[in-house]
Amino acid sequence: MSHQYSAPGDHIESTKPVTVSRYRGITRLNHWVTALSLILLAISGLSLFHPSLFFLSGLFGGGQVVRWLHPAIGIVLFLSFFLLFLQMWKLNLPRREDATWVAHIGDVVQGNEDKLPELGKYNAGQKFVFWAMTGLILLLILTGLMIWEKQVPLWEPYAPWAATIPARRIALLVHALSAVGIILVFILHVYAAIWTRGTLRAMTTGSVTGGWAFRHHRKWLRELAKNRKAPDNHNTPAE
Amino acid sequence: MNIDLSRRSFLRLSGAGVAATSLAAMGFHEAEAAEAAHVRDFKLATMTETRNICTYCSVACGVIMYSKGDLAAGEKAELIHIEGDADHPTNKGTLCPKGAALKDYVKAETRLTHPRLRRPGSDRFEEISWDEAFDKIARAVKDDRDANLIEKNADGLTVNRLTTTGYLAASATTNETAWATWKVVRSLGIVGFDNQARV
Amino acid sequence: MTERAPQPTTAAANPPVQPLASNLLPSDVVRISATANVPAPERQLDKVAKLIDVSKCIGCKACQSACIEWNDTHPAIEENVGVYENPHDLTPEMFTLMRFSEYENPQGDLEWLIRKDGCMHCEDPGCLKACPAPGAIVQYSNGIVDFVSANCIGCGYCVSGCPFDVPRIHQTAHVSKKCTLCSDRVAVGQGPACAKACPTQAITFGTKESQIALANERIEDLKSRGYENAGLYDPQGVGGTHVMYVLHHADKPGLYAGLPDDPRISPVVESWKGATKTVGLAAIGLAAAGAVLHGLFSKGNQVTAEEEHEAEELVVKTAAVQPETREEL
Amino acid sequence: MTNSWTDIKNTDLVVIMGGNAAEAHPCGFKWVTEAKHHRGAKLIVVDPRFNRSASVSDYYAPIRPGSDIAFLMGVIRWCIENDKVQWDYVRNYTNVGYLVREDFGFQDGMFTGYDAEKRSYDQTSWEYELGEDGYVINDETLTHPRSVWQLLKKHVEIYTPEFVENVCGTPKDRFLKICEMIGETSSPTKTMTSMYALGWTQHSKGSQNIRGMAMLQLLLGNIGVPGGGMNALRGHSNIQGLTDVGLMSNLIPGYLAMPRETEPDFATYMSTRGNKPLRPNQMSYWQNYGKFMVSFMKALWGDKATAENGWGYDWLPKLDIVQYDAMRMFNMMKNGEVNIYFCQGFNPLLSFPNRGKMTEAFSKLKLLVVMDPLATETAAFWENHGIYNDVDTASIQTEVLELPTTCFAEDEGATVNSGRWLQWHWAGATPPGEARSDVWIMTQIYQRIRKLYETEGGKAPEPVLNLAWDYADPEEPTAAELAMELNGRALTTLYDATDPTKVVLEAGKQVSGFGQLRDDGSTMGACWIYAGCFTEDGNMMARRDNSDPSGMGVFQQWSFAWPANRRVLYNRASCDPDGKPWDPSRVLIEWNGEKWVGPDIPDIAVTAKPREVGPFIMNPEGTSRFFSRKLMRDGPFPTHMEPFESPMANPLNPEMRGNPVARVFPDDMANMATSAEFPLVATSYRLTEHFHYWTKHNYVNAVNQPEFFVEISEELAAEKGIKKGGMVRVWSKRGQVWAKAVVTKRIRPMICDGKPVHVVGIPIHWGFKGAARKGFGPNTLGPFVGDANIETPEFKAFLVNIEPASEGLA
Repeated sequence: MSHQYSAPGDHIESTKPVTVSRYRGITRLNHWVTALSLILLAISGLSLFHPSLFFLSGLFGGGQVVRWLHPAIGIVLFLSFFLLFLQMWKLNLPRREDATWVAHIGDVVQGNEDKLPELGKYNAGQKFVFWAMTGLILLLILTGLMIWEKQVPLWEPYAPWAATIPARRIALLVHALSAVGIILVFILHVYAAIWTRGTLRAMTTGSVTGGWAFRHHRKWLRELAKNRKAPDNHNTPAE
Repeated sequence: MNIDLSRRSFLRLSGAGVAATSLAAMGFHEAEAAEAAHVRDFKLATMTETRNICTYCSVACGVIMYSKGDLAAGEKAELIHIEGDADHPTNKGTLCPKGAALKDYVKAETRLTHPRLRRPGSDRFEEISWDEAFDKIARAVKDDRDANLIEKNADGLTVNRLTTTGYLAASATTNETAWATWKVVRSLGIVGFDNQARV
Repeated sequence: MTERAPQPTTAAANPPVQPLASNLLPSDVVRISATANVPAPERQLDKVAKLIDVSKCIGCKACQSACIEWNDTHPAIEENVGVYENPHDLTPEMFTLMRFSEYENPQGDLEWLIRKDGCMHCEDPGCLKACPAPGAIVQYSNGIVDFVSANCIGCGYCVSGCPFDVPRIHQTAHVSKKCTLCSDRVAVGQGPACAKACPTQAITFGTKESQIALANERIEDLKSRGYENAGLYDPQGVGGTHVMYVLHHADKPGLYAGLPDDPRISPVVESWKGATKTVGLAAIGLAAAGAVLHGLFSKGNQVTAEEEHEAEELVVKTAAVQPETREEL
Repeated sequence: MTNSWTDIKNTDLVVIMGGNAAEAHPCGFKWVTEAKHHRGAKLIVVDPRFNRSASVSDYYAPIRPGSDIAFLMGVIRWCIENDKVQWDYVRNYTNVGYLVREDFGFQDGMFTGYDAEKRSYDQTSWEYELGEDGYVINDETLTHPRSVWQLLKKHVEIYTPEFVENVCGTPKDRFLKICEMIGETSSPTKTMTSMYALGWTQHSKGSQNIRGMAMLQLLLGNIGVPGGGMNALRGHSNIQGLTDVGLMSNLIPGYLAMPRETEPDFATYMSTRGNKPLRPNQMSYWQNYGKFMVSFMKALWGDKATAENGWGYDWLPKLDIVQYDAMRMFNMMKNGEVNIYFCQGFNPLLSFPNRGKMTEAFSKLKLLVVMDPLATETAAFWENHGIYNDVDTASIQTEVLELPTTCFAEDEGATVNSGRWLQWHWAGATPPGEARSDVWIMTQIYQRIRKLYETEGGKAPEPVLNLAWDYADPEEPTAAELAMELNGRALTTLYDATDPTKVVLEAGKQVSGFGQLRDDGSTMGACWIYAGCFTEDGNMMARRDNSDPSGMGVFQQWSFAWPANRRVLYNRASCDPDGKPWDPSRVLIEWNGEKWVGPDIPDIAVTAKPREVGPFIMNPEGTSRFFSRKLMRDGPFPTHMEPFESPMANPLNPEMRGNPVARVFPDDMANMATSAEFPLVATSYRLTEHFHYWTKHNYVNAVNQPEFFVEISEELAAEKGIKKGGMVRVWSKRGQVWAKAVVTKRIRPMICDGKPVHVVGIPIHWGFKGAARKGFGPNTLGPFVGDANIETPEFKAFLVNIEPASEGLA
């Protein structure tokens, strides 16, 4: 059972019509926890980002609550994303076809899939989102810890240079820029998932239609098809 | 990482949580208006002023005590603050690090509040009444004086000298206390009588 | 109606006990943290200033005692670490601090430079600029920069915004604390408690130009005693300050326990609070709008029925090729 | 102080030596800052440490602890050699011209008449030579070899700048620069003030340190002048008052003397007092001794004191030895000769030397009574606090009574500041718990003892029963009643001596000044120098008019200054012999042809003609003294003496150890160390953040200075491997302490007698009670010896050793 283009949990659930399991339950839950944390972080973060948005802190019970809740959720985001990272990083490694995909970005946006190469489980856009999220969340957690006033005494002895005020000023700037970055990536990710019809169900029900797989991730579909065992009596189709 | 929910913010959180989930709330209700800029209430308003002299060094800076309640009018007076007296010619309202903190000397936790007695060999003080204390002192001093007062010296001259009871007088009591103390101590014939002039 | 208090002209005065109406009103505020277009106040209070003449300062810490007593704070009793500085740093309960430096001057004589550290009440306050919470930090028209704890969220941005490393976040009250230039005393026409207590009147208080005049008088005296570089420390990098120093060595402020030579709001903070905000919001706004518009006007990337059919074929065909060849693929 | 705090603003040069005014008297030190700011005055600081006074000084010089006399005599020698002398002043207002007896001499650092066994001098030769007319012979040419001037020049000859550098460790160039700065104030229009405190008094020759500067000030004409004087900065808020009211073994209020055994009756007692003038028509004010003594006895015994019974003379205890000072009492206590001891607002366990000896002494008492606003270490000397008070509680059989008293905020009365101002204060806070005033406590003790004598009788009850106690409420006399007694009043109507028909003062009325006191029993006055403090015009001590029209910082209408509201003592000497002020820009008093006028009360009879009466009216000679006759036990001139524990031998006389006439109890002499075993010189002192052992109870001061430390130089720290903030052990022959190490550039080793001398600074403010961290005091280490004249413990110079201590401790 080779997994060059697919993750261990992926498999073809049914053949008439073809449905393909793309994300198992645990991955989906993990994704949604990450998503929710990111959204809450964005809202609470934005309330501190610009005075005009400070009213958003009202959603959390005021600025004082945001002050400890934001970093708390930050930790949750980091941990939960880390789990996602473990599950997905291998298939997000760049491959040859990604370069050609990117070269045809114009076609991508207009939706003429035919001009695009066959792809594995993730296209270059999705890979960009993955690695962008990874990088930005790392930056956010590091700079976040540096500017988290209450916890500075805990780690100061180990990295005193990071506790100095000049360092924390830079951390504040980087945190703000990274936050803007991650919100932009977030918008891209959400929009792409909506714009590419039939994608959302992957993260809600866990499966996609065969056609979706064929259209967007054909190499992924081929591999799953190969990996599928011969239909003997014990494999009820509705497996 | 401790999430220390002070009671007030907990209520606001739980309340807000409900609001957040209701979609209607997504209409971004009006956030609480920021509290108007205000300075702390001036804590000396309506206090009773009393002129006094700092108890520490011999510059004798003039101080003003601010108390809640007027002692002179027979009320109980609780000391709130002490500050230099700008009218005093020596310190003109200034005070040193000791004088500026006089209030917390008057209200120190280790101020004595009850007469206490430590019995021979005991490892603790026991609270006793003023009467018990004075009876013990009077009895002890009279017995010691009657036993050890030297009425006449070897040459038969009247000396009335008591050396087995000694008295070490203070450094910050008033002249009036000093005079009352001098009278009592000398009437007993005490010669081992000294004060804090040297240390 | 209780009589309105006068504006303060000196600290050397006895405080009133008869109730007085405050003369430092919310309407006297000229800048408020995280609040754009603050209404201009209808009156301009006299600019006040505290002058600290380090050449008169005997390092006695009367200002520390007076500050604790007036503000009813309770700094921790720390330990001796081989120096005279106690507490060891400004804390949320200690708004001012004597800093001692032993300096051997070029002539080989020892000088013991002692500086009263604390908020400088800048004309362009870095704390206020960095603060995200509306109304948490205000600047009055007389120059006082004050923290309004009720609005403070304890985030610590002001700690990074301040060019002098002054604000401190209280670990249990979760609000930022610093010298308030005794705004409650100034409100009733009095001067700060430290300036009242200072035994040698190294700390004086009054209108800013009266303190500048006094400073110049002191600088002449210091020059006559051989300190050619004596001068006034009123750094223009932060628009001048309402707490100023007279220094023996105004050419080397760093001698005085790290007093910044040319303090200004850090460019990192300026860019964080300036460009990043506007560009950041714009980018997010554009991205969101772009996504929505694109979503509305372009048709989605739809899977065709033919592709569904093709998928079925592929799956069925692959299965038919039989298991033993499966391994080579 | 001869002058007052506010007079310091008038000075041109301040010398802070033997004290640390900026730290111990910050608000008084303001006036030095004012003088610098408004008069361009200069400040010189001479101290073993570069302290906080030095931080704002114009010139600083280090000095080895205990070598101040050599420095001062060196400055006098330099001034004489360079003719920096205020001649008009010196010729007319000092005893430079008087001849001294032939048999007086000085050899190898010792004066004639030394008796090694008795450790005292036979002082008969220390006297003027009197002419037939009974007056002192005066050689105006100052050339006679036995004139005080020539004796002085011979005496200071040895104190060359090289001698000073060698003994004091002060670099010669710095010493000479100071001499120049000081020399300038010999001009009549320039004045210098000396601000000193325990830095000079806490030596075995403390009194002579002060004599040294007093002589220098006389040489420069700086006594009695604005911005001049000898200004002792008293330590406690009312130590001046308690000394004025005579709370010392040999004193009666007003600096009268307690009778001795050798004076069996009142007449013998009076015969040696009230000394006659030694120069024609001098005031020699002590002539009036009888008026003050009789008035005092009437105050003490009331109508029981009559001429017949010598005004109750027998009821006063008679001294067999002069000094029953605290150290003698502790020594007697250690020997089991004391049963009961009272500590009124005092914490001797931490403030007297050799704490081990103190604990042993207290443990021998039957009853210790401590009256204090705070919990003191003395009252808890029996409590075991680990290394901080390592005692075997069970074995200490002393009963201890700890009585809570009010503090300044909770009682009313007067305290006297360094400048002799009696200032009234009012209570503004309710005492905590059952705390009561000291007056009430002493009254209760007295009334109960008196009742026991009335009911049971007993030995010699008269002094107890005859004591005057006529107060409105005998259970608690009021402050005003006691203050009025101190001021004094007429008992019978007083008539003018020259015109018997003229009533001076009706019976029962308060006297307006000590001039009205009589020696015939018709007046009473508990403290003659306070007469005028509470007169018929009311409580002068409560006056609050802070006007100072002359701008001289005199403040005549603010409270009351003794004597007679005079603010600058000897202010007659601020004018030249013809009564014209030396410096017209600073006038205290001046002669206007008929009488003395000016902002201050003249320190002379108002109509005393200038050329006739000398400015020093208390002295029989009417002049001040370079040669102090018999008044000092250790010599009429200050001579260099090493501390008892010293790093070097006395260059004048290597065999002489410490002060040859200082009293040393046998076991204490054996307990003295040599520099072989203890090479470092220790000195103890105060910090500005703390007051004695009181402010460690105050969390605010504990925040400012939380923990006991010792201060050492960077050189010593390197030599001993001590790091800044590390824990060290410091020990002497008598005990050991543990402390944090403050390593600083402000202390430098000094080269004395060719060898480096390291100084270890030990502040005093810690113990085992209160808010601050537990700590020790230098009194654990200090030697049990005091000044030869007044027994002030030698805390400023003794020997210790130091080493890094294990961190695990405390």
